[in-house]
Amino acid sequence: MPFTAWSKIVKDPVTIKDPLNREAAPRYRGFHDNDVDECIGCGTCEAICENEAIDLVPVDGIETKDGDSGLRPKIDYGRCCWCALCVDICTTNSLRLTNEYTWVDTDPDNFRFVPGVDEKDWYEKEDGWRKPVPNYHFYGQERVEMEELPAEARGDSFIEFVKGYSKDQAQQEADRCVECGICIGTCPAHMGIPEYIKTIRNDDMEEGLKILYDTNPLPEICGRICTHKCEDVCSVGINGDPLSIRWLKRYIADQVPSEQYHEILDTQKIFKGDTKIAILGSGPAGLSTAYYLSLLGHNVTIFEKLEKAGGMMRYGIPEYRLPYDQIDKDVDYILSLGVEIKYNTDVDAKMFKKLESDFDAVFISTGLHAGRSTRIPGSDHKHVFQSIDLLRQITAGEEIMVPEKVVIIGGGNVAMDITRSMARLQKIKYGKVQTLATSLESEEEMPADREEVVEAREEGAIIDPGWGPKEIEIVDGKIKGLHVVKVLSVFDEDHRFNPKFDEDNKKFFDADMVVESIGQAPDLSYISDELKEKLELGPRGRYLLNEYNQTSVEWLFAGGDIVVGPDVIHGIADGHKAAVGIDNFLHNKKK
Amino acid sequence: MINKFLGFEPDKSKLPSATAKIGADLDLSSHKYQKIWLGPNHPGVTGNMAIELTVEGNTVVNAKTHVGYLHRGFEKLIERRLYVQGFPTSIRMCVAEPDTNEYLIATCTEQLSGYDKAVPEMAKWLRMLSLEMARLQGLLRGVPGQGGTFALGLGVQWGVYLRDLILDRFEELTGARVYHMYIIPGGVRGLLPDGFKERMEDNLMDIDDFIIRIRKLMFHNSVFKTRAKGLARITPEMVDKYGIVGTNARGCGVKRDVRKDEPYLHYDKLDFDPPTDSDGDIYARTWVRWQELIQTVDLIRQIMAKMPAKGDIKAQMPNVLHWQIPKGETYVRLESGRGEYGMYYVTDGTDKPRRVNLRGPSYTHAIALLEDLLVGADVADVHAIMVSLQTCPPEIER
Amino acid sequence: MSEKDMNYKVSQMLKRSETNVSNAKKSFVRPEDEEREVVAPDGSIMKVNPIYDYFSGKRPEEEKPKNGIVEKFLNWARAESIWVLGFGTGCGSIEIPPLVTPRFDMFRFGVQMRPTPRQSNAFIISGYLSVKTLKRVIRTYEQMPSPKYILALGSCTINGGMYYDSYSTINRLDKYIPVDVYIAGCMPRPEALLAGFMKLKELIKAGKAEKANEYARNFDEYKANQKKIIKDWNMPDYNW
Amino acid sequence: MNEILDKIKQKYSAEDVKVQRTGLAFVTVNKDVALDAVTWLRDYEGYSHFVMMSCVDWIEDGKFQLLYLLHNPVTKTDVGVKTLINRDNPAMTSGHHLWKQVWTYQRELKEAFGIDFPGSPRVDENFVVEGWVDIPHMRRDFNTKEYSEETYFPRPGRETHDPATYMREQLYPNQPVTAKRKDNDK
Amino acid sequence: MTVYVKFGYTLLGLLIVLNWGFLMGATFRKIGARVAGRYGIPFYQPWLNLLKNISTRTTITHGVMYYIGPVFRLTGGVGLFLFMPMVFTGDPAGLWTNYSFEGDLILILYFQVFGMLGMALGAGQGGHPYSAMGIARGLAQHAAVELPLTLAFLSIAIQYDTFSVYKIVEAQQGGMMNWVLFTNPFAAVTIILAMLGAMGHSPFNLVKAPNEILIGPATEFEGTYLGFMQSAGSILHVMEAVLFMNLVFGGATSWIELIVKTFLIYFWSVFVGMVFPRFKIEQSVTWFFKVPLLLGFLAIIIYSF
Repeated sequence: MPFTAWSKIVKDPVTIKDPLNREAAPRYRGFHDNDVDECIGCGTCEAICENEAIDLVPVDGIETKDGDSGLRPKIDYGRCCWCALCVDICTTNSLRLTNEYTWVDTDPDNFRFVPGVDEKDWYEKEDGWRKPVPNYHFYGQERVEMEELPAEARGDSFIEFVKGYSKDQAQQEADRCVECGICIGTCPAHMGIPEYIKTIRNDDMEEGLKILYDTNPLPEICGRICTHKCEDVCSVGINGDPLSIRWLKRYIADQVPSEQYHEILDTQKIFKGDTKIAILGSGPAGLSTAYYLSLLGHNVTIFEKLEKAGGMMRYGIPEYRLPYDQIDKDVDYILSLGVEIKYNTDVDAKMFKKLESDFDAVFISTGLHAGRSTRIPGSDHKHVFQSIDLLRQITAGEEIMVPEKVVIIGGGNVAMDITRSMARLQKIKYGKVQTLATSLESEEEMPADREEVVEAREEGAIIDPGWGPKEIEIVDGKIKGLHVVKVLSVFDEDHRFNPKFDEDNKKFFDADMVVESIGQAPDLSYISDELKEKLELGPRGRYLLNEYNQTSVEWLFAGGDIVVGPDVIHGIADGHKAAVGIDNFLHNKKK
Repeated sequence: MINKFLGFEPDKSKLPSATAKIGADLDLSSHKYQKIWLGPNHPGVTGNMAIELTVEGNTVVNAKTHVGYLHRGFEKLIERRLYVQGFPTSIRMCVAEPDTNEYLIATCTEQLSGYDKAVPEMAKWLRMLSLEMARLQGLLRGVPGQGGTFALGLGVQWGVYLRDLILDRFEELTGARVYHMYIIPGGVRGLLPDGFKERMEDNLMDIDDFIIRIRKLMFHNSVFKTRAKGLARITPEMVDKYGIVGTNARGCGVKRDVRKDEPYLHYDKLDFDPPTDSDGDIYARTWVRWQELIQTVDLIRQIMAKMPAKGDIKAQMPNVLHWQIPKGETYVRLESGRGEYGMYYVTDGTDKPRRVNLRGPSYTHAIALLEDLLVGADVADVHAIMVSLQTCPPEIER
Repeated sequence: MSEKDMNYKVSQMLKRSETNVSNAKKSFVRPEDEEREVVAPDGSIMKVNPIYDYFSGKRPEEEKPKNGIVEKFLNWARAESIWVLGFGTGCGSIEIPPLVTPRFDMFRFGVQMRPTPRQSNAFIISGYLSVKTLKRVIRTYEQMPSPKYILALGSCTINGGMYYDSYSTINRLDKYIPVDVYIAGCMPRPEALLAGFMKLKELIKAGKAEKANEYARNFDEYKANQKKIIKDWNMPDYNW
Repeated sequence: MNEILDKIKQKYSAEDVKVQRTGLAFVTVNKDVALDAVTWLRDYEGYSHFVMMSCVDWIEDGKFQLLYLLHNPVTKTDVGVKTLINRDNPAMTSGHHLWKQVWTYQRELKEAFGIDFPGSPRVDENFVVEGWVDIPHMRRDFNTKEYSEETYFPRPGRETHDPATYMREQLYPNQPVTAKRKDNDK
Repeated sequence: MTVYVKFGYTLLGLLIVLNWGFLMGATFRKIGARVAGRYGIPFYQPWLNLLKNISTRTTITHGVMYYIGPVFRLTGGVGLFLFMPMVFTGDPAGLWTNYSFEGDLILILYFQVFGMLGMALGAGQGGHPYSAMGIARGLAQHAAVELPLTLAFLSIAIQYDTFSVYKIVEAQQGGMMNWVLFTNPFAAVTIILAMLGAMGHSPFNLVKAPNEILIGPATEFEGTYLGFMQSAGSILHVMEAVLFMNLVFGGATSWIELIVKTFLIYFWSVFVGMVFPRFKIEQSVTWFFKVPLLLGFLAIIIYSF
């Protein structure tokens, strides 16, 4: 009987008493909140938003720095559909949705806000939609492992041990890129990283090479030994492994044989004017300047002190990391653009003066080729070497002393290079490794790349950081070893170099030979005093440069390690800037 | 012409003539007929559509369905969106039971990209759960809603209340009330929250009580019988002719149910038999839906009992921002509360689909079938007939 | 509209798209509805315009509120008795049934649904509006007696929402009809909708919900916007 | 399934036969015989359920691809009969006599793609859009976003920044972006 | 007692009836809401609705009859009230007997149709096809209701040999067993069944069904007109209940009794209406022409011979 329905009249209403303050479910997708300190403004939320509801806007109080664009998402609630794809893809997990859902307003223009910045009353709500866990990712979290020779196989030779990606691997790795562009801003050369990664996905290597050469004429070299500041800030790396941008760059360059370069980059024939430019040093900065100046139609002459071009890339970096044929590939291409190079030409002050009159402009990039000494007692012994000299000698094929035990002082990449080179040489000679590297900085503070340290240890070298060298003990004219004391701190409160030692905590490293690798210095003896006076000095004793790397003497440009570094990519960026600067300078002069 | 290619002659006597007009050709200036519009602003119309009726007194002599009031051009919009962006758009193609769209677009992309085997087990069960919950909430509106068309508002009040409880469970599981956006290419977007099964069971008990009450209120009600019996009868012969699917077909004894015919997900692991009735009128269709209500409650219980306790919810897929699917095309169907619901999906190798075409059951039910069923009906029955066919305008015009 | 008329319209349409004369004057008015001159029985010539009868062509006028306390009292009554038109224009209308059923029960707040525009004074624009519906919405809105209020639900009415790039739906509702209260969400929950009603009540009680007068004041502007997108403008400029 | 595909290949010289998954196959036949094939499948092979009719715009080939998707309720299999028609002045034989709902699809296709089906009832009536004066809206060359922006004026006041560009502007102001190459013929 | 005092009391009575009509309407909506499981409107909602309606600024017109329609409807209700004895005090010229006179039963029957006809005119001029359709249905159904109702009235008139409602009430005094309900059960049952149709609740409310047609005759009415119509509706509801109370349930000796009895009588139609869907017009006509008509005839036959 339908009348049974009336039995409901004795039951209480099921209505929600206070619907205006009802809490939504813990997983409810309500209004946005953003942890602005975590957020890096990568813009993946903007990219995935199908409604174009998200804008990236600058926000007061948040500064742009490496790895943080300084932008924050601004959401238009006139567009949003609360699908939370922006939350699910957020690289930093900073974006979330709270379970607040009521927003009533009379002015439609109010429905835009920057979550986490604009005052809203729902930020304190804990509940709401977050990225589901576990195993819920919109892009690969793990880096495609690069195949490397195992430590046993590589330890006794100088062949390149990083094998490079196969096509599948490269595409898989390239697929992880979210194309945010944080890396572009951080890279000194502002390479179009997402763009060339895209060409890998599309398997269009020619396009990729073009993009590489737009900003970087040394892709083979950079693809191997770049200090990859881009990877440090990679947004994918915040909750997972960063993209291996360096290996992907190398992949592109590796795929294209050098014969095709001219054709792909359309440089079979290039315009040459009548301007002449001298470049001192054929390191990355010099080569880069030469490349871009050639493209701009200038006649370039490089003066190189050593036998071969490449500078520190060739003479500073061991072959197992950067094979010489790959350097040749890049260098030869640049030289083939009509760049004249004079090897074994040491430019002194007299010659430098001549350059001034012979050439329209001069670019100096002579690098840091003078090693710094610790100046501790015993450091003037003949078996105490500078790492930079040793590395140069190894490259030049000269015989060097390979003792049974060696101690290296220094914690930078160069120290690791010499450590690993010495380890290899020891392995070849003695079949075992007795190399020890020590540094002032503790394990965490060591400036060397982490992988360098790990690989060095794999190869048998001992890395024992956190010790300050005190004295090299010399017995009977022979080195016995190195006395060290424990370092308490390297930098003081103002982040200035000011090491403090714990004198009671001592250690002694046995050694037949000590290598100092605590930094390098430029050798600018070719600059005459007269000129020096004209040059304005900036802070920390460096020459003041404008944004085109032009010194206060307008025909003189500088770049590379003598300006900032030591770093390949900075050198390349300097070269690029200087090339544009020189071009502008000459163009104005002509007028 | 045909003989040349075939060597056979199609039986043309079965067919209407090629120049047949749809609908009657009436002389409106004869003053015998009046034209009235039902909708779009009319409480009796489901959603936002209109029926242009030509009436002779109280009897409909011609009906034309007008749609497009909800047209948003989804199919065009999805062509502009990445594969992963398709699902928030697609679910809005039908507001009454949106999860079906999520499933379809996810499955189409999975099939064409070859990831359909990679969908984790847990995700499949959760997909099934959300689909059945969607069916349940649809039926909780639909079954008493048929009474509502005859002004039996009480059942609607109870039904919508219970539907709201199911929406609360949806909210817990998926994070949203109506547009759940839960099924995503590769899997789903969340595990069952703690205590979900217990709360669901509570609601299902309420629904059990409701099922008995609604039976007394509607199916034992003489006035309801008087009005619903014999009205808008569908015969089995009409089923293929009009492309009738789902409960409308089962109401006249044609047992078609995609869940049984081509089991997707894990429907082959569940124990159920789609209900049928033989009359084919509104009463029979409502009766079938009422039985389906019982069955859906049972299916949800089965799913919750059989599903694994935990597992992965999403397959490892390529980066969604530049996921490209090679050229191909597919058609995926499922059984929605209204019947066969399908999606034709064409990809061309780029990161966006080439063409997405939705086949909603209302497309045939609410135009060709409704227009024919309305002829000869009373004006007062138009709304009831429309609802009994489970018309859902947004899936017609998309 | 009969089949013949449809055919005529479509042929007109196709002709235009073929020749691609977008600037030419378009007419969607049926031939019998066009403005023309007819000869009266007495032989005189008179102009007729079937679409515009006397009242339809009349502009809406501003209706000034009454003075002081009277208006306040009436506003209180208006605020506590909001009659909503039952016209589900978009997907947000799916959240109307929960509101009139036990779970949320908006009757207790004095909000009720009415089936005809003549008897309602609040209009819920439940989300996106296709141009085809907008035409009906304008007609319906103009038929509602003043004072009338509009609640706009969801992103779609604010800036296009999900359908910002759709050729069929409008982006900003306030260009075509004045809106009193916006409720964010896609779609807003019933609770948010109730909060919207509370806000509307506040506005009415404060005497700030005078958008119907705003519509009358800026009538030409609104009409221009409406006519810009409704290409087949075959109705009177104002429907009372 | 394969049997039917073989037959259809033989009878109607179907090309491009592709089994998408178990129980679903697509074939392409000549425009002249497409409806014959559909009729044959319906009357002789039991494909009595008309699932849908659809169209894909292959604008780069200058073709419209029409699809008639048929379902056999007994064997639970689907055959999609496809045919390519020219994109200029597209027209196709009407199939409204085969199933009752076909004319609706044809009416939609006429509106959305501009494909004519002479003789199909109400084919010229508006379906979903009203007062449409642009090119048919489902064609690939119709840009919906452009149309929307021109017609419906999105709310102004929005601006976005590209992280890479913005960072460069902030961190390295005034820095040249790239060296413009000088060409030979200058 | 002067004419003016009488008139004053009539106005007071009308006010009571109007307010009781509003309150009763709200109460029944609350009861209905309770069965559905919710709270429903506040008790004071009808007054607010009235206020709101008459404060509507826009007034539109479709012509003179459009104005007059709601007035007719109100007249129907007020007419019913004017000639209906409300509270039985034993004095035929009592203050609450209004203008009841010999033969007012016939006038009351007329006034029942009067409102509907007025609506028909007004709605017809409103021009909306749904109005016309609704009013056509309403008149058809009203005719079907009136027939058994008139037969039952006749039967009662024959029973007490009078057409005066006052006298019928008077004859029923002195205990429950004197009520027509027990003295003339056939007529009483006829009235109780036909009452469902007269009250206009489900299953006999196709006239103003929002689903089947828009809202029937009232489609085009707004603002003040609608306020008028609502007030008239409230008065009509109470007065119909008072009529049936007077004819079948022994009238009322005080306002309290009147309120209780009308409430219960009205509740009967709600009790049925809540759980039944509505009939189509031909179905409801058929229904009235079956059992109620038969019983009506029986009631006449029994008292005629």
